[in-house]
Amino acid sequence: MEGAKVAGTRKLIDGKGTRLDGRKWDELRPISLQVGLMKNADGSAYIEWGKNKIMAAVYGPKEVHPKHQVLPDRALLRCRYHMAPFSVDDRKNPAPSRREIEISKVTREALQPAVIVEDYPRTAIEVWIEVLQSDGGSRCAGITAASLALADAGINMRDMVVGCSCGLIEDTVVSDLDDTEDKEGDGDMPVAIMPNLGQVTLFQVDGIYTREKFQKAFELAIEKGKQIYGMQRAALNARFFGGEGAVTQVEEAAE
Amino acid sequence: MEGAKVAGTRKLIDGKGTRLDGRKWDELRPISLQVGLMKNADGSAYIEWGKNKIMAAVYGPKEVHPKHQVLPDRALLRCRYHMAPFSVDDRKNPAPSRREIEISKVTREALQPAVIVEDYPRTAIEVWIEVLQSDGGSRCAGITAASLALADAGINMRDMVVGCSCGLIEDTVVSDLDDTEDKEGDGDMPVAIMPNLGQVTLFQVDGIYTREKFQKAFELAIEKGKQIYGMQRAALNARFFGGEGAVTQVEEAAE
Amino acid sequence: MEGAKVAGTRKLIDGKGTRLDGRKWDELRPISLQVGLMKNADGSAYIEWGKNKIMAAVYGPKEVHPKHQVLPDRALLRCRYHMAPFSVDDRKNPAPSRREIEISKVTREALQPAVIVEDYPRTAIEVWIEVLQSDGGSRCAGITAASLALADAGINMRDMVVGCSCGLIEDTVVSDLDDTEDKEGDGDMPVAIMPNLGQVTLFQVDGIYTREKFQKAFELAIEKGKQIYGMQRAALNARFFGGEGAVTQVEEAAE
Amino acid sequence: MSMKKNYVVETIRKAQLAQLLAGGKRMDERRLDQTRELKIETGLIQKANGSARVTLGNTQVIAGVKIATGIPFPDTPDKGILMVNAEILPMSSPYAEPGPPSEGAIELARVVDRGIRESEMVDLSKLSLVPGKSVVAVFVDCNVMNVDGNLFDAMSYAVVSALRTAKMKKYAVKDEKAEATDQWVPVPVERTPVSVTMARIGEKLVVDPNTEEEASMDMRITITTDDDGNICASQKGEASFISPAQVLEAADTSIRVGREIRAKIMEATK
Amino acid sequence: MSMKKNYVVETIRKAQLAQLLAGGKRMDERRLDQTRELKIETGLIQKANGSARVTLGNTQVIAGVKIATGIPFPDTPDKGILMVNAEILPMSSPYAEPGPPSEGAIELARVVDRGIRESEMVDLSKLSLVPGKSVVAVFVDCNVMNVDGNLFDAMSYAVVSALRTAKMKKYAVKDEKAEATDQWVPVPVERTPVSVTMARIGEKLVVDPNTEEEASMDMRITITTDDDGNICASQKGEASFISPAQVLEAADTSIRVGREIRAKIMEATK
Amino acid sequence: MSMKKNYVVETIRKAQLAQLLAGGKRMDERRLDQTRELKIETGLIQKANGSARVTLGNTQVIAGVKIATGIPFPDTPDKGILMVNAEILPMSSPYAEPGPPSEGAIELARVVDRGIRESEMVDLSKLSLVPGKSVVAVFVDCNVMNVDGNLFDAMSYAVVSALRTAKMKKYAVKDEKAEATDQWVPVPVERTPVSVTMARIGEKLVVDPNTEEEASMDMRITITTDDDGNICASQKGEASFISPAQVLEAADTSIRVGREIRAKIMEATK
Repeated sequence: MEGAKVAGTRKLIDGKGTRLDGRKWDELRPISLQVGLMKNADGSAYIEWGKNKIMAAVYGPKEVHPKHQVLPDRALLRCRYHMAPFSVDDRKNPAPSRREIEISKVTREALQPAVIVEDYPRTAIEVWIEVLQSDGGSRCAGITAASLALADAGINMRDMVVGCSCGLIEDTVVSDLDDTEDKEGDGDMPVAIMPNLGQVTLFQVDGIYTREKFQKAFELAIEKGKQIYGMQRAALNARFFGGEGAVTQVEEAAE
Repeated sequence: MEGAKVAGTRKLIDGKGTRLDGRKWDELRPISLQVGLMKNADGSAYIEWGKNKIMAAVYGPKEVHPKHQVLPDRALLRCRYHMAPFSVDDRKNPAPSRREIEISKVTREALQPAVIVEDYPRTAIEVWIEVLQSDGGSRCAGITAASLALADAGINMRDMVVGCSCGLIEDTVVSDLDDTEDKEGDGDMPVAIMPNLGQVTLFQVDGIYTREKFQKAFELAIEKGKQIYGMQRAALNARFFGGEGAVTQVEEAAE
Repeated sequence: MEGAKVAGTRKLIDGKGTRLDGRKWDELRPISLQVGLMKNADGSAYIEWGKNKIMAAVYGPKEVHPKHQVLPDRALLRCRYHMAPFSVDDRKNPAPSRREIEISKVTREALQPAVIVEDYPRTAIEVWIEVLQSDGGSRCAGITAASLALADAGINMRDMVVGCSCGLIEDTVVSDLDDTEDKEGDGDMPVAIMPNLGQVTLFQVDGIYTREKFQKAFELAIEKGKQIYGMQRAALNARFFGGEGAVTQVEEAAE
Repeated sequence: MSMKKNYVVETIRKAQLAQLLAGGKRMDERRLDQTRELKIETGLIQKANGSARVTLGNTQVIAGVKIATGIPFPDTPDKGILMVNAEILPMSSPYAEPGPPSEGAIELARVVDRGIRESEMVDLSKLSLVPGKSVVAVFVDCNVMNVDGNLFDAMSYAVVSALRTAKMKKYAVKDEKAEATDQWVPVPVERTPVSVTMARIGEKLVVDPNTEEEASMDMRITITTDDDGNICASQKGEASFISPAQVLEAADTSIRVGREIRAKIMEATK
Repeated sequence: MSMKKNYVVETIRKAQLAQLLAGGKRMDERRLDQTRELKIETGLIQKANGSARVTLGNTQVIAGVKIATGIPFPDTPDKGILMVNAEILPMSSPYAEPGPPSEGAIELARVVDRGIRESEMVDLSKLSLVPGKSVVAVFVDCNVMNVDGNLFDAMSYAVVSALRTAKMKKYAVKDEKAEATDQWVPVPVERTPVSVTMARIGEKLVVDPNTEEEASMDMRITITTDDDGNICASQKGEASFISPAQVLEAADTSIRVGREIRAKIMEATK
Repeated sequence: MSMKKNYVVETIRKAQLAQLLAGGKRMDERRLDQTRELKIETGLIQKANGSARVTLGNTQVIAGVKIATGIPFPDTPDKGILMVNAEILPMSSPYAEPGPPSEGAIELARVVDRGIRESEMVDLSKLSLVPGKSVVAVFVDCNVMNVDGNLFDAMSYAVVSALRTAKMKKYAVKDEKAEATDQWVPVPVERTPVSVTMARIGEKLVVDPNTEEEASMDMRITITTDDDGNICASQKGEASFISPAQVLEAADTSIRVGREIRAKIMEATK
């Protein structure tokens, strides 16, 4: 995200619109989702999205500590997005970076609109997102998994939340940037939506977009989000109706 | 203050007692004071003194957090002296240094004798001093401004507090050292007084003073403090009787 | 402990079983103990053991802060093992290292079995161990002194605790490793015992021991611990029956 | 006891505020897309390489630029370093506290930083001295002096104004060593990004919300545009949602309002 | 409210547990010296030089190895650096909290580190590049994902498995400068230490205690043995004592059980 | 429960103490300008370059000197480094707590440091090795072992005594590189500053206040003088004032008492 862009000498996308990994401009990387793997957590979900490998777990509703943070009319939603030291190319210091603190905040604000916090006054709901391996779009993948983990924990929700980042590479709007495209490309736009309510809960932009390409990237992100929502639903179905202890591995159908 | 003295190759004061910036040995740098600039604070004052530019603001009396710090018979006076990262030649780390922690302590102890803390039991009075640009004598300038901010906040006071640093350059007693004189000179003696009560509330010394020069520098600091007190009074008069919203700019009369 | 072993070019023990400092394989370094030196503490003991110079002091039983740490049925035992910055060859950062945090934990767990914590519900007992000069075996020396300090504070105890480290140098089992033997030797095994109850309360091992040498080192540590216990008793006797204000200096009898 | 602004009363006013807005009006009579008075003063901190005090309504921020040489990040060996930091001073509001930066202060600094960085305002490649070894490092520190809403824009304008007026030593490189000369040159500023922040109260977006409006808002969105009307950074904030249509509306507003603000910044920093 | 495991009930069960154990039985039907099912998966983190996920009953730990060049410690100028760290993730248990490592997490990391280091598993002298100036530094970070007792062994097996399968760049040294080549080589692993942890409940030692057993234990002892059945590290924990005879019994158990576990690790990492 | 000194009783005694002092008497029979018994032991920490244990009444401080090479500060490229730090050990008093240094401990260290530094006790220019690159760095760390008032003077005497007896390696400089030789030389001590602290109780100043007197004092002043009776540092403390006349009285007292103390320090460290 931050860190100046590296002027790539290689082309990220060729004349026919094919990207380095062979995807078309609007194609997603492979995604797989598994719900309910963690034993202690009240809910959990694991996502692999491109090279991202992320575990999300939920505890709660539970007592609030320290007491002075209690909200009398709703649940306190806590959220931590954290990267394992081994998740990136150069070992990451385990202490939370400024980037992780910001992402934790926007992730919480992306999930909270979907959680019916009014149903759990005076309690805390904790969402822990651990990035075991990081690729482009890890905050969107984390939100997508966390929303599943909240559902797995049986927390009342208005809708699911699903994220997808779109952006620009060499001035072409593309979906779902991977690490190289994020670093060497021209812009990244992470978007999370509540697919049934048709509302946006995470919205960040970097890059330089004309008004027209801005809209194209934004609308693509929403469209892709809806597509991933289908996978979320399938994963939940498999979890709850797929037989005892069953978990789900949903691969995206080729487009 | 700390940091070894730099052996100046230049003369800081010439044979006629004229200093690098043209001042006589007992002259002050230009000072200007403005009261009441900050909108949210209960009281505030801004001082420019030489190249010092310092804002002081006061909140209170207000509730004490955490509760266990409540004093049953008087107000808790809090004080922070802080330097902006851009206030000095080399960027300063924003975290409070040991020097800032010590100055915060002696500043609090310099102001408290003038505040009638017994009038506000079980409350906190907060004094925030921000050095936007630093020159020699910033702690004295900060105290002078903070005392005005306390008065502006309507806090009951026994007296004002006013500070001035005197010291030695090339074994000559001089008033009001600037940055160069502080660093390359031979001694610095910051003094704050309550001018009407004739008492000293801040007293620090560094340098090497004979008993005689020690006394001369000390008495000069008191004399200069009384002179600056006249400006404090004028600034307060302008604030309260100079018409609605008026602020004051008091330049020292040439000596 | 950690830090790789230095491959010593010198022999740590000669063919006759004589060590660099002239000791036999099963000999202790000189030890002296003094009880009750500190004025404010409720109990204290000072130990010199080889080049180790360690002060231990005890406060309590006292009120527990913060309140939420109160144990309803017994005392909370706190313990800090800390090294002075000047206690080692290269100046040590004053902030507690990971090593000091671990040793504080195992020291607390070594002392607690001997303290009748059930006699002091809802209180705290604090044990402060300060290593003024460090040599091999400082944790065992600290435990030996701390146990005396607890007794000096009049805390009810089931038994004393006494520590001694044994280990391997050049594959020979030896008692009481000094700094050089710890760093250049082949293994260190700190053991603390309750001598009358015949139980082990501290047990750590590093090095590579055959099963046989493991047992030999372990049994030697227990035997040496019992020997030091005699000195503990003498030091306490001197403190309480040796006349007012008397302190004790017990040198180990030559073996 | 001191008289503080009563935030409880403000919360009660929320419905009233939303109703007013539905009729196109704000408490302080501004149009929905009208910013408060903007005052920009530069050069007040002589010890800094550049500085600006921005007053937006009653919100006040001072930015100071400090420039030094540094070692480049390993992944960008031929680019200078730009860092934006924020401290919300305890004097700025009855709710601010001293201590390490809060989550909110970190977001504030990072969003402002992103707008500056992504717009390519400063040409970092011109700040390289010895590739891989030595670059110019530009630190912009911001002191929030008084809080009355919309810190994002006030701080962004302060940083942009301070950078536009900052001077740095020219460096001479000899034998792979960079040394400062006596010559002063401007920081290589290429663009003038402008951040525009909007709050949603009820159904409406209002530009440049003050503290009272922020107390009633559900959602905040900041969009930064460049000289050509391109969008180069954005951040949605607060635990609520925004409709896709409103995102696009906000984009158009930020381009339009950004143009006006840019003219003021250019005028104040020419 | 969510259904949490009730630790109060577990504490009440302590007597019951001890009674069962006196008869040689455990709640989950294991023998006293029987470990839970051990599952080792390696290579799951492609960005790491080596990685392993160990599942021991319901306890799960992921270890990742990162390798870089570094400066040797002054007292070991010709040896590489090995560091083992642990984070007990807040997701791992209702009692874990985010923040700097607790006393317990520090002990955990140090005890695992000691077992690896003291067994001379990795030949650190083979990681020296330019004596006194440059060495290979091996960082092993562990994420505790789920806690169900015996973190010591689960983490130790994860670290050992990750190191046994880790690959590092071969370095070429020229003019006292080390540079990575394109060639990958294994980390110089010489030994396979195995840690075995036992809990005393009542009078009995049980191997590989789960959370329920840990809630009832008075004393914990971890003993690490090497391929030849030598003992190379140990740590007694908890505020209780152990008899000398039981220390020797624990040593024998650790050698016997260690042999079985080592075979599993070798199989999973060959 | 343990028997602690009752500080409430001491506070009640304040009037009584002031009354006694008005008649020229102190609780412990000392004259107003009389210090408590001073005991100085040096050389107790063999691993330090110098050390001293100072016992002043029941206040006890141990100072240890550690010497190493370092990089000079940019503004004093040709001067060595001197650092004085203090830790008020939790064992020193029922009110001391472990953790980062308090405001009071920071003031303590800085005031003692100032007295040493401003008196030019150590000739820092003699500690330069390679100008701008390498200097001798002298660290003096102090452990406050037991608190019974007047930490400022006890710590100052400990630091001065430790420095006066400290030995350092002689360094040889070759090709701009400093290397330690086998030869030991004293630290270049030129002066012997002595700090004298007074407390005002009621109207009177008392020298070397103990804890009981400190509990009753309104104001504290520390003045450091050098061998020639010059004043080289001072610090007024506590939230009260002092009259100009009393500052001058304190200066005279500090010169007079300082002379006696200096003789004792010289004797103990010759």
